[in-house]
Amino acid sequence: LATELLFALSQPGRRGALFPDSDVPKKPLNELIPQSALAIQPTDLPEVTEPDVIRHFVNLSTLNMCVDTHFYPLGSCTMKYNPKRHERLAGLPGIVDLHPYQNPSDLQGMLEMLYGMQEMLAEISGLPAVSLQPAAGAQGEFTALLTAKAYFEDRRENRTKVLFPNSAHGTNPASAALAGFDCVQLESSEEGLIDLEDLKTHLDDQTAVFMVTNPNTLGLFEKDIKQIAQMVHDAGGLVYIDGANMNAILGYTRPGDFGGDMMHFNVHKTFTGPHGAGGPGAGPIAVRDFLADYLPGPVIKQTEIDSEENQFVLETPSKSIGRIRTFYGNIGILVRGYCYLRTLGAEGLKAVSENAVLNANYLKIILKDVLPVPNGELCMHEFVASASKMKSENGITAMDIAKRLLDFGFHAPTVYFPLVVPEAIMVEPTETESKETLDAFAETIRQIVKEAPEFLHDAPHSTDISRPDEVIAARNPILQCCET
Amino acid sequence: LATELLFALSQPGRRGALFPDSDVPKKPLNELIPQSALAIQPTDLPEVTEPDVIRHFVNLSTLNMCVDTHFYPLGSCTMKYNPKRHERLAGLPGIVDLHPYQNPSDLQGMLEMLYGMQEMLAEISGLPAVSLQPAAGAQGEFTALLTAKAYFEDRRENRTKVLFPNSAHGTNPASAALAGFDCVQLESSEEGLIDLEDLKTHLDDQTAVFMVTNPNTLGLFEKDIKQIAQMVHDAGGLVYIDGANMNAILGYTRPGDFGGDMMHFNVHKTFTGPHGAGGPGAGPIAVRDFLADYLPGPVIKQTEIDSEENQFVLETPSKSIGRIRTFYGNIGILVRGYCYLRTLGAEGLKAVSENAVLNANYLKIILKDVLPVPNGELCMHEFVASASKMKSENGITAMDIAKRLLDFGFHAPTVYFPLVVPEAIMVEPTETESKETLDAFAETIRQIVKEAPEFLHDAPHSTDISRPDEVIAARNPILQCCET
Amino acid sequence: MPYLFNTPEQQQEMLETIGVSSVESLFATIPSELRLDRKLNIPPALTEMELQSHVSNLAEKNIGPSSRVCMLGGGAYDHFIPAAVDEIARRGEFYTAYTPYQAEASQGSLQTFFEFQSLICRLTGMDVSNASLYEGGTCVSEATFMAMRVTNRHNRIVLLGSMHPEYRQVVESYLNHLNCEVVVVPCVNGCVDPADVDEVMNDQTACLVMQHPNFLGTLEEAEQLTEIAHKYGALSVVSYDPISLGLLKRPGDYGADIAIAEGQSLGTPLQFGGPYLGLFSCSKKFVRRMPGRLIGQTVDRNGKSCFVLNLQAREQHIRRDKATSNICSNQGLIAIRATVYLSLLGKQGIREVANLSCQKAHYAAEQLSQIEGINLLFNNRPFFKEFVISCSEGPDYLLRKARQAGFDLGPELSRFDFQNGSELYQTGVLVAITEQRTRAEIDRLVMALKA
Amino acid sequence: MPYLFNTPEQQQEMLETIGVSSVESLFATIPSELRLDRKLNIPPALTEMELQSHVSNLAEKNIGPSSRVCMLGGGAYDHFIPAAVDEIARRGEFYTAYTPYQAEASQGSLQTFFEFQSLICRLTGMDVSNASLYEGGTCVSEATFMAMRVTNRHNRIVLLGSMHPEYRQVVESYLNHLNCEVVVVPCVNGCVDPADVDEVMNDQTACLVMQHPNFLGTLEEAEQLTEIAHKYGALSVVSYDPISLGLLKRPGDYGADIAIAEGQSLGTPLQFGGPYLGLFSCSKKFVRRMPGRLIGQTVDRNGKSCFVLNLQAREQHIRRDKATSNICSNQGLIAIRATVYLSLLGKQGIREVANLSCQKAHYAAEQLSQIEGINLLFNNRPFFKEFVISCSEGPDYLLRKARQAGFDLGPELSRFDFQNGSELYQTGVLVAITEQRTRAEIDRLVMALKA
Repeated sequence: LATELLFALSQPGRRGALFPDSDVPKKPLNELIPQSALAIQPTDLPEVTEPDVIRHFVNLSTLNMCVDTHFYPLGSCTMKYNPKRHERLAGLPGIVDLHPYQNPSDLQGMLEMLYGMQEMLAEISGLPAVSLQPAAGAQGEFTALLTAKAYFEDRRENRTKVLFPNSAHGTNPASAALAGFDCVQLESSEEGLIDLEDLKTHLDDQTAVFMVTNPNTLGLFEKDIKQIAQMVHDAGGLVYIDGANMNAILGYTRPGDFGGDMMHFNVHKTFTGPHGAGGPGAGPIAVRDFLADYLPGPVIKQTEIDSEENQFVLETPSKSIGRIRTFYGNIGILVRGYCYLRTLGAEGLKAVSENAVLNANYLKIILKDVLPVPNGELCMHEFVASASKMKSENGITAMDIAKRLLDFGFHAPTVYFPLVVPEAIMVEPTETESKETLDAFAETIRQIVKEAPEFLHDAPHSTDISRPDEVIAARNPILQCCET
Repeated sequence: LATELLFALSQPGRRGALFPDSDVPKKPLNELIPQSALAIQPTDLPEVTEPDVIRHFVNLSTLNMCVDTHFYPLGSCTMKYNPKRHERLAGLPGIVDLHPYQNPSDLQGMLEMLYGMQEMLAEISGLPAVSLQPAAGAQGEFTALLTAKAYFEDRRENRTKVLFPNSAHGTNPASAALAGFDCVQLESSEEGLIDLEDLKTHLDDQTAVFMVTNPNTLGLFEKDIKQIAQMVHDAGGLVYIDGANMNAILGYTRPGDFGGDMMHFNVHKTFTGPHGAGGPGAGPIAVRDFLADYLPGPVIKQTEIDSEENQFVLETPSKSIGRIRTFYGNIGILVRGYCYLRTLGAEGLKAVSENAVLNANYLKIILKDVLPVPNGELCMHEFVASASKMKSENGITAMDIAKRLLDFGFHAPTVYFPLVVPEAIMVEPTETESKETLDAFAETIRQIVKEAPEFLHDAPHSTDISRPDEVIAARNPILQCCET
Repeated sequence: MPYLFNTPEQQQEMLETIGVSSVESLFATIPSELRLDRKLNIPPALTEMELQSHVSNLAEKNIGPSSRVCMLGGGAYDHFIPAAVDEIARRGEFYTAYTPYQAEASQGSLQTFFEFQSLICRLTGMDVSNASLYEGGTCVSEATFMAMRVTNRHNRIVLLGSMHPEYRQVVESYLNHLNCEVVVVPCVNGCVDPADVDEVMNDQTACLVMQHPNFLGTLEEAEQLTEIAHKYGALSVVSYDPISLGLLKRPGDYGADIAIAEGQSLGTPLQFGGPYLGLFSCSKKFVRRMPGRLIGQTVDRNGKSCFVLNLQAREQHIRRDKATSNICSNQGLIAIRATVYLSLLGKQGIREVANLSCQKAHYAAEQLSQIEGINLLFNNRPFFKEFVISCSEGPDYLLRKARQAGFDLGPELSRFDFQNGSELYQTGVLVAITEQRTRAEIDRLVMALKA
Repeated sequence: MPYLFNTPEQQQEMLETIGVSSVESLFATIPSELRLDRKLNIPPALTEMELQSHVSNLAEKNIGPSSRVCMLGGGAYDHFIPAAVDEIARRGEFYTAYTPYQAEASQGSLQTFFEFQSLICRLTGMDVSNASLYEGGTCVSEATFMAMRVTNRHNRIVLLGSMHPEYRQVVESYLNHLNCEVVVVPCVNGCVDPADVDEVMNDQTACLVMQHPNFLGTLEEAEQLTEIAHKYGALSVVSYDPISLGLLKRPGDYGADIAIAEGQSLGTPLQFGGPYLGLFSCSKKFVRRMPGRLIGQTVDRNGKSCFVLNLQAREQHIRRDKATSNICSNQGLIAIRATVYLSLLGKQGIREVANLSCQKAHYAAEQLSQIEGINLLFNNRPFFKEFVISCSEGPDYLLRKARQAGFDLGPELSRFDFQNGSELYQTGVLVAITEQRTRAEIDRLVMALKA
């Protein structure tokens, strides 16, 4: 019943929301709007009641696994606990109901908070200039690349290439392409790290930016990062740090300190803005001083004025690349990130990374006999195991294990990413899971790998649906319920 | 995992809530509190984290059926939809955070709302004096009975008996006993109504109050109620209307108009204060003018003063029975009831009863061949069917049907109440369910009665647990997890 | 019309199936002379948008703790409520469920209440707890009824005069008409002298009821009083402040027979006095005499551990006029709030909240009492988080001055009937300090009152 | 430390299992010279109670719509949000889930997004909708990129100058560096003359982008403009106001190829400008060229209908630099809000909200324009819910006077760069009226401005 479509509940005349009669003298519509611009008939939305809507969506919601109900070790996604205080505080009047075009003197509390967020991100990254605007990590990458482009143009340098390792997130090349750069993919070393030799052969006076995730998507810290950065800088390029894996190094080391010139944060990952079933995120960027003038506008500045009314102002940097979105950023998510940072403080942030790394290493060790990890002795906050031996021996794939875990009340890890590891199983436990949960998870995987391969190919067995047919879906896409 | 006890998650040193250090000069505890009054060791509460708590209780919650997820035709309970606007509005600052001992001039908005609630309840009941204080229907009964007692004492009448039909809710005799009355139970007529002859034989100058639910618990309107009330009044007694079934008659007829002298409302039933897994409720009472002076204090009065600051005041009636609870009532629930009444207005309230009665009669008719209803041609907002024929023919009990319904995603109806109907199945669909849902429910019952009786005896089959052993539970009660 | 599903067409179809011509005819059993021949005279219907505006306007006419610093006490306290409490309590699965009569469809509520009972037992040191009663005041009367049943002494109870006056009034309303004498031991100097109690106790007394810390915030000699009760074969009934048990000896530790409390402090907002939470726990030997719902652990047909409403035979829907109480609904959702609150706080948290409240209250008392014209009453007695001050210009002056500075103190003792003649009770004003209050706030109040 | 599970004892145990002596040694791969040798310099940690007090204080420094009547527009509107929207969106099952990559564990999100897509198709009359993009401004640039791919014209697009200036700026930031000419057709008198558009269009133009109703609130000749676009083989891209489609002809009705919008009005609070909701729908023939996530219906191994992320091969995690967009996250939770909002409103509700906004806006325009010194600009053009006024004393005076009376109008046009020289744009102030505004409020504003 839950999975009946909402549209199937529609009955002509049912109402889910009522509105009062107009309290102003009512005029015939076509006196206000030319007939030719008016709809010929009412929009054909379904007609259901409020109780219909609630029961439908509450029941639908229970078909989801989520952090609040299940361990969700989805590598690369940092599915940590979403503190409930954030939801309460982001919903306060005076926060949730501010219009972006209010007079700035009526917004001093909000601007103070956002200014504080800029300052904290600058300190955490070691990169002093921050823009809170990007809506997500991918937009952060793109924005930073535009910033770099403007910088080079300003210096009359014609640099057209963006380099990245083959273990990179797909957004790196996609953002680079969108920013009009040529994409150059590098091979990884045997160790799963950047191959310095390969990098060297690609660095030249066309090189604009080298993009690197550090720790990388294998969960390994690029130990040569300083040297790498030096090489890029020597070639006249800039180093971009994809901050997706910041959860591993908070307070331990800073992108600005290991050679990064630009980076983005994923507030919805590292700073626990909730994932919201796919978004919204927030992808603020931090850059070096010499790039500050190119950042998109506006940024928040603290003025010298000694007045509570206008202490914080919105300003557009002098050589700004312009706007990359409407208004000022995904404020609702940034507020949650601010609350998180203010809750943890310096020691807390460091403890986050320590426990994230401890949990990952512990889980890696207790799983290593069944799920070996090809690269690295120690991992950072996540590790990438490979099921390829298992696959060749008895046909059990990474996908089989992932799907079967659902039957035991565990969300699946990320599989088949990064592309450099065959039958990759990418596990990120996060710091907000207990040893007990990790033990139970490992125990379950031990059980699973002993099960019959055929049985596993058909997993999951206890979820609301079994494996969906994606081929049919793609061949003849049905993307809405009521095509005309 | 969900059903692991919270206590099993405890690990020494885990924290779910942190508090700041004291910002006042800290003194040794035993300078403030004598050592002899101090605990010898810290209270042994479990030690868990906030994520533990959230995951535990969110998962537990999903083991419940509730109105938001399922049809819940629990007779006598009026499980109607709980509007979401109520939750928002009852949580507004200025409502949810008022302290009961604030200065009344700081509470005028709240007092205005409560005064409005009194007025509306008076109009709906036809009984002009209202007390919002009782915490629940049962306390409303008790309070009204004390009011009656004070009234009779004031008149120097020594009346000791409370009468009620055998179909009455258990609270009626329990409240009467608590108020120190002797309980006299009357037989019902063949029709399932009050037996006037039996009533007549019990009415005398000892009769204080006749308590009657109207519509009664069989879902039938006591058509002779006016005459009954006259008989009681002639004997010098008062008529109490148990308002549990008000959902059937809103705007159609009023207890004050059909002879009632006192009544309670169940705000959590009729006016959709949510049931909250068992409470809190609110059981305001309404009484005739001549009983007003005996009501518990305080009540809200509107003064003549033409000042916004002190227009509404809290007053204790002159001959008040005293207090029956601390403070002023279950305000949070009353606020929801107020919102409901203001949303519906007069026409809306009448439509509520019309649709409640229509839904009940429709369901009764489409089920009558499988679940006959012994009493009444038409029913009001609920009906009581009997499975006794089915039981004698093939051994299927009311309990079997109730339990098996759970497997199909329907909450069970009330069974074995009222006591006057063998194998009673008491169904109250409420007005907030659709014809489609009623059809599906009836269809499911048709399917169920065709199933094998042995299979049904073991139902439910798909819920988290099967039928619990209540005998073991009662023989050796385990009422907490960590008895010492 | 909001909240109705069926369209006029469907209604017509349903009427046809029933075989009647109109909805009105379904009401045929209501004699026409009893029908209301007019519309109800209540205000017109409001849409959600209008209702929100209306209620918001009413809310804005009130002045809540967001614009005043709350130092109000007297049985309802402004303790901090973690957001996680709301997150759980606002789940439809909890707040739109009914009493868990169908165990198979209610394990969520049942296990939560079982955990509630367990937490209350650990908090109080008592053997068993029910799954909640209405609120603190009615708990006292339920406890006295139970004591009368247990002791089979139905005509006399003794209460300390230092108990919340409204609790006492509730007991009087419940008992006065039953030919049961309610003896109140006067409290003249902030707490009751055990010797005075010993004097009025006798072997016909069902119970001795005390509040500890009492209404004035001070500690009673709870242990000694319990011994006195037992000396006369009476039950010792203790009304405690649940937060105080983060520091104080538990009722179970000093032999209380019934421990009751107002549980609002455990995660429930003030909301103008209710719904709150009655906590009720007692010795195991009295379990079958307890009022209220009890959740028990058992097994299902497959031997799986599960939970049910237990010992229902005590209750009104089975036992009717012989029930242990007339109570039907309880405070389920508020009990869920308390369960989440206590789970979050845990062993250390409850201690810290208690300690912070206690330390800050003592700082406030010390600072306030140094103001000229302001006195700390009953200052010979230890207190927990609440104390009484008086002001030479009278309580109204004090309260007004505090309000003007942005502070709500109170309640003033003069609004209650204490049944004793002490002057002190006419001039005193309660001040309650929770962990939420800061030194800066207290200092600001002191400054304002000095001015 | 909040949000951490493992106790020091457990950490020790885990370290032993790993075989290292300390947590620090797990960080051995970070060269020591790269390590931060000091504590991060960020403010000290706050407990929940302190944080709440801190954030509440910041919130109180702002002045929100609860203390001012909001008549602000310019792309973010104060439409009413039914409580049921919050009830659904605050369920942990939605807001703490990830992108539904694991279909078997995500049918709740997937079906909701499928319903979202279906609702947007019905609202707009378009064939297909994706499951949301970031917000209204970036939708424009995504649409232009898509138009370039579809038409294979990569060097020229035409925009109406009446579009939200910030949207235009976003497009310029996205395109300017790509050797793509962004031609802006000036809007001098409140809307753009189709003849001017015809003049600048050519067969190298990828698309014509219009906003209808436009930034000034007035209606463009959307149908005629679409015909002009098609005449040159360009795509017609329409940015609409979703509420306006309760009254106005749908983009699909007049042949738009891509319909985009800021979806904030559909149940999302203002929250200072984001997160909002990018709506993106188009003709079916372009589906494989679309940016953003698409949810498709399919069957599982047992033939049961179900939903999956469809056509992922377009996306960056598969196609990398050849992807249709770099977008990875979308606005899932905001799309859920819009789904619930549109479900509640339904056919009649959306029409009523549109009609109320339109009627009240016209009343307000009429009343305001009768005030001496205040003029309705562009008054020869029909508008929907938003209009521009000017004041003889200048925009600052007008805004200040309104604020003093408790009203927020705006934004003033002078804060934007319109790239045209009209005087009107220096003096104008936008006024937006939603269904929430009452006649009494409008009359009060008029009174205040008259005084």
